[in-house]
Amino acid sequence: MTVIVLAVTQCLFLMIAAPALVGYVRWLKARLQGRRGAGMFQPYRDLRKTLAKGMVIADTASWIFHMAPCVVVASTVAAAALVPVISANQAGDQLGDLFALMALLILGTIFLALGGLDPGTAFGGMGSSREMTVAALTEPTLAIAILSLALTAGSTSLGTITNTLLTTPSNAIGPGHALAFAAFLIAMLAETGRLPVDNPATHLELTMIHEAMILEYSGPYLALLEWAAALKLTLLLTLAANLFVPWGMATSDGAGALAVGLAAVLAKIAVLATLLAVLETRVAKLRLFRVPELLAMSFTLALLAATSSFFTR
Amino acid sequence: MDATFSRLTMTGASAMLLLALVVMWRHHVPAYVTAFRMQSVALAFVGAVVAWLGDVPELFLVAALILGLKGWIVPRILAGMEARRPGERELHPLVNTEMSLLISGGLAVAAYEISRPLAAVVSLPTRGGLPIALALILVSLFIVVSRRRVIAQIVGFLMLENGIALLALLGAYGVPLVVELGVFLDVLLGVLVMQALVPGIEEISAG
Amino acid sequence: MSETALAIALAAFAAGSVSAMAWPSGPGARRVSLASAFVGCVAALALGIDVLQSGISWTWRSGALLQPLGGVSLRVDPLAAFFVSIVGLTGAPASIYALGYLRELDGGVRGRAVHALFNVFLAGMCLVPLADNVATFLFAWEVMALSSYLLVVSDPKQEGAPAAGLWYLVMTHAGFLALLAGFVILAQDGPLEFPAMRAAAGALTPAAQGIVVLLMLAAFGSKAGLVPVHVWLPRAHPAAPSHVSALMSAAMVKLGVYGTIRVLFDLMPPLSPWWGGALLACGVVTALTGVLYSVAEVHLKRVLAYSTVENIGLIFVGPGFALLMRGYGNVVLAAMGLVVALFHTLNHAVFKSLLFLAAGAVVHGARTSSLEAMGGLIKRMPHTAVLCLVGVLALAAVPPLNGFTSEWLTFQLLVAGARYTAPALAIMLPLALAAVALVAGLAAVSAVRLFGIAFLALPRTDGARDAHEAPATMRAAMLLPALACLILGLVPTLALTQLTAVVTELGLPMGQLDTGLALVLPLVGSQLWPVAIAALLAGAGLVAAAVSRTSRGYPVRIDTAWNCGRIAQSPRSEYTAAAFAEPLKRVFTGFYQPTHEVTVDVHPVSPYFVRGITLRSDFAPWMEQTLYVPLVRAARWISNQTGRLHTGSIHLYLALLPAALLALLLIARWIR
Amino acid sequence: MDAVLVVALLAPPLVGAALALLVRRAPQAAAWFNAVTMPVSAAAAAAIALRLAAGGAPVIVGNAWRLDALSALLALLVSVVATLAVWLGPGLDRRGETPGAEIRLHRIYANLFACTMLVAVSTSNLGVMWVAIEATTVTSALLIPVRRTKAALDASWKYLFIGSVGIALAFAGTVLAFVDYATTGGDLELALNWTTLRTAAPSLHPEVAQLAFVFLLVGFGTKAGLAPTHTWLPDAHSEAPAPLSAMMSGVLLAVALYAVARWKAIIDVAIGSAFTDTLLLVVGVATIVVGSASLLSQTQYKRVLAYSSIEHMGLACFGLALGRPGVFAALLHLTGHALAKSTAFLLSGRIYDRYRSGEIGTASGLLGTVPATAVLFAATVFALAGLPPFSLFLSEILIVQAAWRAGHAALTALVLVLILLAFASLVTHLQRVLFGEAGRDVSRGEPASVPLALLALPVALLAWIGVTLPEPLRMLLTHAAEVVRP
Repeated sequence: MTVIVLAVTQCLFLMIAAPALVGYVRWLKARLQGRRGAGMFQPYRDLRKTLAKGMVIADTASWIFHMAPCVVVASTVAAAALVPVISANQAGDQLGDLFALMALLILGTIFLALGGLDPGTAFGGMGSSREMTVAALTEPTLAIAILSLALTAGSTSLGTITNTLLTTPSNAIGPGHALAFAAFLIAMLAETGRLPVDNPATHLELTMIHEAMILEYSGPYLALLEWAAALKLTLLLTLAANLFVPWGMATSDGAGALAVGLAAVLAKIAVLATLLAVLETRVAKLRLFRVPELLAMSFTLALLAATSSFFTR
Repeated sequence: MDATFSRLTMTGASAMLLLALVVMWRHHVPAYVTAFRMQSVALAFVGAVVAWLGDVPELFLVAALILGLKGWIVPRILAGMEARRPGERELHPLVNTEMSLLISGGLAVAAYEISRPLAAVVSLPTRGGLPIALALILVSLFIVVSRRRVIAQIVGFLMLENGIALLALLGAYGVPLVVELGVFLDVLLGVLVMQALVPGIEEISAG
Repeated sequence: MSETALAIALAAFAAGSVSAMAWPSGPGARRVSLASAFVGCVAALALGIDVLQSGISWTWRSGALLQPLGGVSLRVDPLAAFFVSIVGLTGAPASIYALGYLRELDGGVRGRAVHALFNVFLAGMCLVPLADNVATFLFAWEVMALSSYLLVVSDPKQEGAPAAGLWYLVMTHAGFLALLAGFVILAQDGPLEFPAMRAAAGALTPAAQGIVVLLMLAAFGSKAGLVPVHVWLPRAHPAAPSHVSALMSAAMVKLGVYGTIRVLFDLMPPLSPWWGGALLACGVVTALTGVLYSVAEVHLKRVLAYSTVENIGLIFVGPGFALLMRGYGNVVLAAMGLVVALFHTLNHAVFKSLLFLAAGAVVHGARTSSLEAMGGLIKRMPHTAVLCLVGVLALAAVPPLNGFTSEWLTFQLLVAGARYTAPALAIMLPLALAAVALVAGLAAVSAVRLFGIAFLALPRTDGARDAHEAPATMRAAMLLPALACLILGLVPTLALTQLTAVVTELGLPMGQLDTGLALVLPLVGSQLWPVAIAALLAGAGLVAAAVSRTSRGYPVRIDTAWNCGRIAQSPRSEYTAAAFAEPLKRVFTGFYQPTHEVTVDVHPVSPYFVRGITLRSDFAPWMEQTLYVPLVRAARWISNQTGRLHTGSIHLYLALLPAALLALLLIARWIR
Repeated sequence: MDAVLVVALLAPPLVGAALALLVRRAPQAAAWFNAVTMPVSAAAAAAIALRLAAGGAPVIVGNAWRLDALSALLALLVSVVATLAVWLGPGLDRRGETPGAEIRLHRIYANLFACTMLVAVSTSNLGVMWVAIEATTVTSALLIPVRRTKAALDASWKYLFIGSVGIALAFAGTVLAFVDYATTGGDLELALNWTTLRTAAPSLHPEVAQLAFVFLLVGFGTKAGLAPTHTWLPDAHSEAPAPLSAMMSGVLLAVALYAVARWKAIIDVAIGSAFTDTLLLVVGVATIVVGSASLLSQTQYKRVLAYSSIEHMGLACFGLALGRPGVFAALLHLTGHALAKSTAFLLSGRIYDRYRSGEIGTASGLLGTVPATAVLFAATVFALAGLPPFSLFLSEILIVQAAWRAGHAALTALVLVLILLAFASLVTHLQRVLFGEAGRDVSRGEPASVPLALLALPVALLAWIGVTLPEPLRMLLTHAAEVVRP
């Protein structure tokens, strides 16, 4: 019972914290770029505002257009349910593993792309095409990164991976772990549409990917999509933190351990978010057709990670 | 007795081969027909010799048939075909005379080689002519292949038949009579059918 | 019970083919023959399920039929039963579908012929897995091939159909001859009966074994669509009527999988693991090739056909992996490899038949088969759209549909393999995993493109604008596989427990599977609970829908889409199927080898007044160019050379007589 | 009883020819009489075949006629195909398109032709067999140029002359064997009788026997369309009128191959089968090569059928060299080929009548113009291509199996490749004929349905044989194979 409560709590935590993370990154980027920037909680206000607004729906759209935001939200929430946040004893392991998480994210991407195609505008199609391309090319990297984790942990379940690493920290020593971490981070940038793959802040028509798809959305739908995007970023950052650097996570149900776990995860996410903000200030967006090069690099890193874990085993 | 037998058949067979070789350097169709007629006569002669000295009386009938059919009727049909045909009588063989003769010589040698086992088996006094019969078969084949005019080819074919008949006569004193008669019928019918087709064919090959 | 079912099935197919030709009225012929086909399919399915559940196998022999080759011999075992049930499972909806789909052919003989051949085709497919000797197998195999060929060319006026038929028939016959050679070698000097061959196969020399495996893989691979012997598939499947395409993709190509498993795991002695490696590599290459073409193709049914190639590649990963693992001594993983392959066979059969049926409805309704001419069909064909979406999502391997479950199992398989075996595979299995992941990703692209371009946005042509919804029979027929997609996705253990029995029968015990709702596999450290994921998805989705509905403060306004300042939205500004795939075409330039041809039409007054620009972009079919065109050219060359022998010169002909005589005399002397 | 059977077998064609020759005024009546009596011959052949299939004694009439299982099989094929050809020959159509003289000519020669073939297979004397086979050339050659076109005349001449020269070599071979026998001191009058020769065979001189067989193989091989002396065949078979092509391609080739098999059986007793097998393998494979490789570049459908005959004769010849299973397969193959090829040629006549062209390019769109003919034609071509349910499917498999079991791995592979090549070529041509657009001046619809129903019979028979090889036929084939390979 406590396991389930814990799982629900963790999931809710991610759902609630997501806008704050986005706000933090935006704020930090603004500071780094020499602007004052909106506060960390501005996204909540944005969400409240857009949720309360009316909607303009393209006359060419079908029910897919209405369905897409809901499915995107649903798939992201389902993915979030699998992620261990505070405790390493993960109830989500019953539901599925990293591959299931990957597939859930793809489900969201697919509906996002369908929603982009539905009104029949050129931008929607363009965004969908690019988003799907990037998503497809990211898959192998993620799979290999998962493999290299699974090779040491003996499982692709998230809880098991974190647990194994917590009990035998020596697994993390060596090139494999670091390489896989790097590969995962790059893949994550592509998955969440961050620089240098996609610029979340842009509305410059020809470079958009994610924003192009949701161009026709307004009101509550837009809010849902924005929130789902934030959740996706948060859950992937949490995932990166907890899969590769699980230390600090609670291994028991005690209140103290949980408190430590919470603090640890907040700290880790904060560090990663800071890194993200720094990165996004430092690099420029890549041309679309150079994205595969980046992904190829991360793929190579992941492959090296997987094979090196064969030899260090 | 056997020596005479052997010598007579050898003479007849050699004459037949010689006649086949003779046509190689003849350039006129009538000469071909004449050569065939003479060859058939020689065959009939060999047949008669075998019938007489080999003591196979029904071969007299065969010899007579050869004389009548191949020595008289068929040559007449051939001559008639040639006479009805307009245009030049000159032959232009695909292979020139010198080469033809050389090749025929080679074929004769090959025939000796091929017929060695045959000569070793057959104990009849006539066996000496067997290589000649085979040579005749091969040379006739060569005539068939290398002559351009249809009638010359037919003559070659008939000489081939003669060669086979010679082989049968010398090797086993002739095949059974019923077969022999069938062969004659076939030859006659064959020549008749050829005669029906030749004008059209000559036209095609001329045009 | 299952004997009766088989008798019923065969009798029904026979009745169906006879009544199709003999029934007095056209509509009656259609109804009666398709009803017979349906009955036959249900009986086949009953047979399969019965044997799978009871595990009772039986044999039946007849010396009277095909006597010179050893008579007809049938045997049903769980493996055969599984494939028979796939035929029944996909044949039944296809029969219902054809009721509505082929109504317009009622007038002529062509319709009757199609119905008759459809029944023959089904009978052939049912008999292939049941064959227990070479005679029966080859006969059924060729009946299946010939009837499907005739169905492919049943509409010869259709563009490309005769050429497709020719490719198909020649390649399938090449496969048949390879099969014949393989069986003959495998049988050695014994009878051509499977039991005898099984017993004697151990005596084969390794070289002979290698040849047999190569021949069998060439034959079954070409039927299944393995690269590089897949080239007939993307041609033939689109040319056939859609219910036949569905069956070809869902059931017929699977019999190539059946043959591979039957021969490699049942008839032949244990093989070197390297064959497994080769098969695995072949499967991966096939999957990549298939998915890359499926993502770029604009002909709707060809997209699906290439996707079949892709899935066949994924399926062949299983047997390859199983051979590999059996070679390394891990029987459980080997068994798992086969189970996963069979499970994906089932899943693909279900969702691909759904998709082909939907494609048929679309082509029927919109009177075009090019994606570029469709668009907006979701409004004109709402039910077909929903059903197609189910198939598309299964194709994209996303939860909670069945495509995802087998995808997940394939991943687990490769991960488990990488964990449990020698470092010799350190590169191979991770690469295979990466490739499978890439295939999954690209399949998702293809799925989105297929559905998005065909059904969403504005209609691009008049045909698409005036499209009509499919008749009720067709929609009902599509509903069945759609439900199956969902059920197999939610409760995979339903099928998987049966499949472990199938594989155990092949000498690869995998152990008892948990029959619960969650999927727990031996040697795999993680589990999947599809029902729970589905519930979570549904719950979250409903909440999101409720939120979006209740929170808004103003009414919804319907207006034209923002189109970069253009006022009137026209289909011309929509993204096309070709454009959608453009980024991938750029990324994989080396694979596609695209050709671009730009023509600019300028005004005669000045080159600066451009009247129009035309871009023709295509990709070179380099596999055909490098592998098949030289073969065809060689055949033509040989034919021309032998044609030279026939100059018409009687002298040459006559010269051949003495030449033959002397040559044979020489040979005679040489023999002596 | 035996005499009655033989008379019933041989008389109908002979009477038919005589009647056509004598009844100058009413050729159509003669044709009808012919059509009615011809089945008697087929029935007699069937009766003989049934008796032999049941293991009965050979049908023997004096020293002249002797039909064992091998003969009975061939007699059955010849009489059935001849009946079919007679039924579909000119003179029976109501419209009376064919001139009377042509009907008469056709009836005379076609009947004589059938008669000579029947004599060839039912005589006990190998010399008479030769005479009869030689006579087939004479009787059929005149019918080829019945329409007097240049190409037909040329084809007829080549057929006649090459055939005659070739068959003369077979006579040389017969004489050589006879000479060989004569040296053993046996009874010369019955020397060429099959039973005598076979009994005496062990004492034959090996090298002479070999020499004789080479001549016989080249000679009869010329008539059987074996490479490299098959050259006359494509012209003759494609230029002949359809019923004649059907007989020539369907059974004449088989009869010539029968002669080869007969002689092979004797020579094998003399010197063992290795020698003849090797020669037949060489010639057979060469023939398959020529036949299947030439198919692709053909542009006329009758020539395609003709080259396919060459390929099938090659396969049968190949099969004869593969021991008793191979001989069984070869004979089954000849059976299937006789039915399929004769039907295909008869159908090609219908196609020609409609399109007035032998070109594949012109005669296309068959499915649209004459659908039923098209379907039957496709069925026969599929049968010839070795697809089930037709019996050539069985025999091809059996030949391949026999070849592999005889230890000819490389040749088996080569033959498989060639079968594929032939298959691909046949199907390519078939598709062009079936599909495609017919010219605008070509009328649509089937002319008359009765002959078509007749042509469906052999196709059904082929399928029946292919699926359930009837027990009598199987026994007949088995016994016939035992004649060739005891």
